Amino acid sequence: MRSIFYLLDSAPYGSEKAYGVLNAAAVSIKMDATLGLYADGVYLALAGQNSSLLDVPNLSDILYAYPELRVLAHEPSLVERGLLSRGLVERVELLDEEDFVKLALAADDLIAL
Amino acid sequence: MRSIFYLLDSAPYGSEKAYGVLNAAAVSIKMDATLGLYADGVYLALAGQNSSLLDVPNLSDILYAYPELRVLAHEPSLVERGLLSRGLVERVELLDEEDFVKLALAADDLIAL
Amino acid sequence: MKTLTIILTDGPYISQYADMAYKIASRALNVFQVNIFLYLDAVHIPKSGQNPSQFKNSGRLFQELADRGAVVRACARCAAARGYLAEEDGSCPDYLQGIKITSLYDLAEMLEKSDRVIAL
Amino acid sequence: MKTLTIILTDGPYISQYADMAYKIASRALNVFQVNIFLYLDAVHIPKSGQNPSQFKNSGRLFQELADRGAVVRACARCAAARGYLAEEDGSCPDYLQGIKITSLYDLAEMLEKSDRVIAL
Amino acid sequence: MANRDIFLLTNPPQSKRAELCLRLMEHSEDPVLYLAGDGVYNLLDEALMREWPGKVMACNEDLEARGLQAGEGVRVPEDFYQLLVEEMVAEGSRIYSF
Amino acid sequence: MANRDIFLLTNPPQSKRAELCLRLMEHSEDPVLYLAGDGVYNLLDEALMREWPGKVMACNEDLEARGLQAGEGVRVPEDFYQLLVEEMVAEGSRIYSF
Repeated sequence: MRSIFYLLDSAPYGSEKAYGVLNAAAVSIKMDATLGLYADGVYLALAGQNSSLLDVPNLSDILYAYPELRVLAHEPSLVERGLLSRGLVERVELLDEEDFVKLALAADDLIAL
Repeated sequence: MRSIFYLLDSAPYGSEKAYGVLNAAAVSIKMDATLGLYADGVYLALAGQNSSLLDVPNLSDILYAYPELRVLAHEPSLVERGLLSRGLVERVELLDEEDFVKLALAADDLIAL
Repeated sequence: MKTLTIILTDGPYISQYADMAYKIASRALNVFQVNIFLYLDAVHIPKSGQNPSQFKNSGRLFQELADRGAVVRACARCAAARGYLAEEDGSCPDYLQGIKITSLYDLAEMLEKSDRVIAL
Repeated sequence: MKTLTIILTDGPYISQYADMAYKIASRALNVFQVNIFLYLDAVHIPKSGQNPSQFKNSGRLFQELADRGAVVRACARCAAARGYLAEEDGSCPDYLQGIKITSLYDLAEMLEKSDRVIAL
Repeated sequence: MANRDIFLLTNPPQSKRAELCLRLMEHSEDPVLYLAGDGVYNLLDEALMREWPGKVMACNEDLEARGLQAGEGVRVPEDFYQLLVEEMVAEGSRIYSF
Repeated sequence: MANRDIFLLTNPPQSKRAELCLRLMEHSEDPVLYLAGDGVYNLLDEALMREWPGKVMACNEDLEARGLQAGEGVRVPEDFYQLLVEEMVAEGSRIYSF
């Protein structure tokens, strides 16, 4: 089965990139699809998102809607942003630098939008 | 006279931002217009640009076409990018952190596109 | 009345800036003359026929601002490159009504007459 | 023949990516089946009527790729939001000929059948 | 409120824009920081926020969307943009957006 | 050329994309770096370029536009994109773009 690693490195809500990457990952779940949160992309891992006042889709809900999707976060990026001590979305697996890079390299395709 | 400080913080050619900021500064020369190169914007200061093969306008030529425009570069940004030892466009004045920030604050309008 | 000019460079939906500009402008209209200059990708904002399923319709928000008295103008060079051609009076068949295409020199004029400027 | 899929997310002129994709695709067409998926702001690339004064016409470059056999498709959600509405056959009156609007599921299908994928 | 410098920050921490914004603030005599969009992620830097007690405003809808809360000393106005406009219209104020 | 990993970098130094690209390269057994667009600014880091002798290709039109020259050990092919496509079509190659 073809494996795809989607890399998200921009913050959710400020730009459409996160929504775009999530939708692309969601339609890819018949393949072996992984979403890797890196740099500002790790903000997507923050628990308690409620976008109703902003009147846009809740992006962390999309993670729960597709349990087939493996969701990884680059731990050094979380640390740099002070997120490690915060409540995080349970779906997200933390990976150290080495493992994150290895998985990104191992997939058939690495797609950074 | 109204003074405007245009801040360019993205690299030329890769995006239209530099061209856009230059054009906006060029139409503003009846006012007291300054172009401040900061972060990746300092790449615009590199001498010897020749965009004919890329088939887009030569952006450093625009600097020479508008001598009324004051062009500043943030020296720490140049240092970080290894540009201080390179040939630079003569039009560009180097400013240290303190002076750059002071001039940016002093203008009536600071426009970062 | 003071004048506020807002400069936008992003198109609709790709970022929050069009929405933010709307929120600022819609409140500012009570106390400012509001100018909005659509530059670079922002010339896509007034395109007619937008039909977002999950977001607010940016085109309609900006048309509302124009209806309420904001001067909304798009850069002619950026618009022509992207396929929005101006009629002689600056209107554009692809654009929502009330939003015109104009030369970049109009931005300079807006700035000269503005008390506050925000670039988003 | 191997298949190459190129995914674009920027509109024309705002960045070099449309030009780069053209340069890659135009050479790749000799040795690959080439798919191009226009996502997010890239759905603006096939708009008709583009008239850049200083840059190469992105729309025409992509139409040339389609004429030469590249499959060029635009995301339906992104396109509808931005005012490009598809006819039943996926064509769009605002688009240059040969470039169609399609569901994001077609991206997944393109990827499944691709040997190489480049996102720009 | 005379000569107040309003800094509207819409970019996340560690971005060049956020860095420059904060450096300009340090050179301002009467700064106030308005955080909107991805700018609200700057609230995660609690030490930074403590440097500017009472001087930081955050946009409620942007906070909630991103799962953030405002810490002590940070104001979350009911209508963030209304307050921003009121400060902007005040005589002598300046607006800087990053 | 079997199992060659092609890294196409279009982002400038210090960007998160450039950093990640270079880290992935270090984990690759047979990497080659293609610099195009603002990626060519990475040539300014001469130490970095010396790490990958013969493994770095730069796009001529992007170099010239930006006023850059390729240093020693960096190849500037006559048709950068043609060479890129030839490497991509080779059996076992992979392409990573940043």
